[in-house]
Amino acid sequence: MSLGITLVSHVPEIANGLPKLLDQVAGDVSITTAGGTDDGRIGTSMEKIMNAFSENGADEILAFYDLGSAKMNLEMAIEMSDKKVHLYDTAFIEGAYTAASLIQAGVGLDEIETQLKPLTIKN
Amino acid sequence: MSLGITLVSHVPEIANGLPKLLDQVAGDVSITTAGGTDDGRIGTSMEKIMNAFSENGADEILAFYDLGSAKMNLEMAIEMSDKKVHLYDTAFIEGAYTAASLIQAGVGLDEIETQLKPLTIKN
Amino acid sequence: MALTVDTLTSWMNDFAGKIEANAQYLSDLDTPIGDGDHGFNMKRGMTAVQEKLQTKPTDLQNGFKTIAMALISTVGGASGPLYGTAFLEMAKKTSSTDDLGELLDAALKGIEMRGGAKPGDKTMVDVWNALVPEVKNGTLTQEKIDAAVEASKDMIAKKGRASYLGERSKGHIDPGSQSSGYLFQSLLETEGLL
Amino acid sequence: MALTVDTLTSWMNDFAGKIEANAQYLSDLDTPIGDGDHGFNMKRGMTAVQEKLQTKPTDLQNGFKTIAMALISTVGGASGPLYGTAFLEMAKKTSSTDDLGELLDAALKGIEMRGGAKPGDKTMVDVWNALVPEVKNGTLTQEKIDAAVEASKDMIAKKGRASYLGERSKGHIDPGSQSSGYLFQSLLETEGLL
Ligand SMILES: Nc1ncnc2c1ncn2[C@@H]1O[C@H](COP(=O)(O)OP(=O)(O)O)[C@@H](O)[C@H]1O
Ligand SMILES: Nc1ncnc2c1ncn2[C@@H]1O[C@H](COP(=O)(O)OP(=O)(O)O)[C@@H](O)[C@H]1O
Ligand SMILES: [Mg+2]
Ligand SMILES: [Mg+2]
Ligand SMILES: [Mg+2]
Ligand SMILES: [Mg+2]
Repeated sequence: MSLGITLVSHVPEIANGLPKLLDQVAGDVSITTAGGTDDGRIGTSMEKIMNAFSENGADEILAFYDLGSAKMNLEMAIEMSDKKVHLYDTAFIEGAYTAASLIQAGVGLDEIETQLKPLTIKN
Repeated sequence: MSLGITLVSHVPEIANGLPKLLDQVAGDVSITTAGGTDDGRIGTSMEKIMNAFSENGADEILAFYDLGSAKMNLEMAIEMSDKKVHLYDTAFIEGAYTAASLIQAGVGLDEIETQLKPLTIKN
Repeated sequence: MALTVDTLTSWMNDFAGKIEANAQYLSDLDTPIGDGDHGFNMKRGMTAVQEKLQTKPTDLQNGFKTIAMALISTVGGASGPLYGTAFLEMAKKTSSTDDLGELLDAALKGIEMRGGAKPGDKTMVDVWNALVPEVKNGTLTQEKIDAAVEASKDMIAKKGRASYLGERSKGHIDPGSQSSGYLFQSLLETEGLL
Repeated sequence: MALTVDTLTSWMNDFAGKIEANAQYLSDLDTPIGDGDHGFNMKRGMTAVQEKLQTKPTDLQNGFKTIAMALISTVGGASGPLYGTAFLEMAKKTSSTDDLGELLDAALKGIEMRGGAKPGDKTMVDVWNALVPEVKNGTLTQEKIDAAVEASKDMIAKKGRASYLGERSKGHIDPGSQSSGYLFQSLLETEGLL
């Protein structure tokens, strides 16, 4: 069973840029993104998030977000999606980088979550 | 005495995109960035960081970075710069967003640092 | 107190009018303690709702779903999933009742579930929490609405963007509380609803 | 064991040659526990160093400064500020000594200060920490260099990108330890240095 990553940011540039950092250490991990609103403003979009889930090549997804309202759209998208998605309240970039490195190294979900725990900063 | 923000990211797009998130809540705060290496690759550049310091309109700078090697270039730039720069090991985006909101609200450095403390996740 | 497709539509049109008229004010409220977009967000959302409702919904459930989807897909900010969830929960609840008070109760639970805010956290939850019981008791008045919105002013934000300001969020009306105030005001002003 | 502008230049040219020849290998070492660029980073840096050194430095301090600045401004990754600081500290130290062992001692302190890594953290610090005393004792050998580099293999990374992998960083040679190994190997191979 494969693990992938979905990144949700309020800013399209951040959503587009972060995979470049992760690809360096996790070239084989499927990483999909949802950045900005449907019309490209600062914000998030449940539809874009659902697309990011379905475009992701992995069976199970680890999802990371920047600010709180992104989390709400993420949760709605998770409720409406068939895929198994795990949502993390970690530092956005640092959590995603950690997860990407560990998935690439073949580490399992349990161990990944143990390593993500100290990066949890949102509620 | 005014406070500004400098953002250092390995990825040019992230360095360019993050100010859009911060400007929404901190339109009056001077925010300067250094993203990528001198030749636009993924990485950081001490020279770009020094430029970000000197371009910043504030007297005192709060600096945030994404990954550890950015911190080393930041510290070298700080040693070589005349400006007073405070470096934070917080979650990158979340720390910068918190600082920007508080600077805009006129909060002083001490109180800002108290609020940044729980976001510290690097060493 | 039984809602119909027609009274739901009137309610929404009235609410859309208030949002439109007060969009700048709502965004101004969002400026010192947020990102200054709440009025524009809600205006975009309610304009989409009004357009969708020009085609009469087949039933109440459909009406609520249409409203929810329009808000979810156009608002962009936190208020999108929050109001969206409120209307989605009301849609679900129409399977068992068309009583306005019970529907609003379900909406409030939805907002709390979606955002994780509790009363006192300086969010729209405070206004809903104060006013839903008044609707159920038949005691909703403009004074009570104004008081509920005003009460957000002295609170310290624990959720949403304003929470980043901590103590500094005090002294400002919460924009989402104000827009929710308009939603309840529209209930008062819409014929045959209360 | 006194360094001169000429022996420094020979040392750097020899090191640049090794980096050039092993760039792909160093990047391959960086792939399982990093971002796969260490060899390319170092090659870019040492090519810049070689170019700068084509103009003969006026004195030892200037030579070290030139090397440091070239590395700092072209490498891009963590190894840039680390090697850069090493050479910068050696530049400073030339004010009081031209003894290779003492200069290397200052370099090691600089690397530790810059990166905050301690011996055992699976970084280049381990190789410097093991080999600087050998230089000072006049006991540096290829075997000792190989052993110091190889020792990084079983360590668990506590600093740098490899530290994100925790336990999984075990079993791989640290790329920065390997490139530092080449730096010491160049000391062995450069006439008149040890
Ligand atoms: N977690 C939450 N729970 C309940 N209400 C919230 C929450 N977060 C924000 N809100 C409400 O949303 C309003 C802000 O909406 P809006 O400005 O449209 O979104 P954003 O903050 O994303 O720009 C706030 O005034 C508050 O009433
Ligand atoms: N904090 C640190 N202290 C000492 N050495 C470090 C530190 N971080 C990284 N290194 C060294 O740098 C090497 C990686 O260099 P390089 O690949 O060029 O940089 P990056 O990791 O930024 O891509 C590691 O193998 C390690 O030896
Ligand atoms: Mg807002
Ligand atoms: Mg917004
Ligand atoms: Mg590397
Ligand atoms: Mg790199």
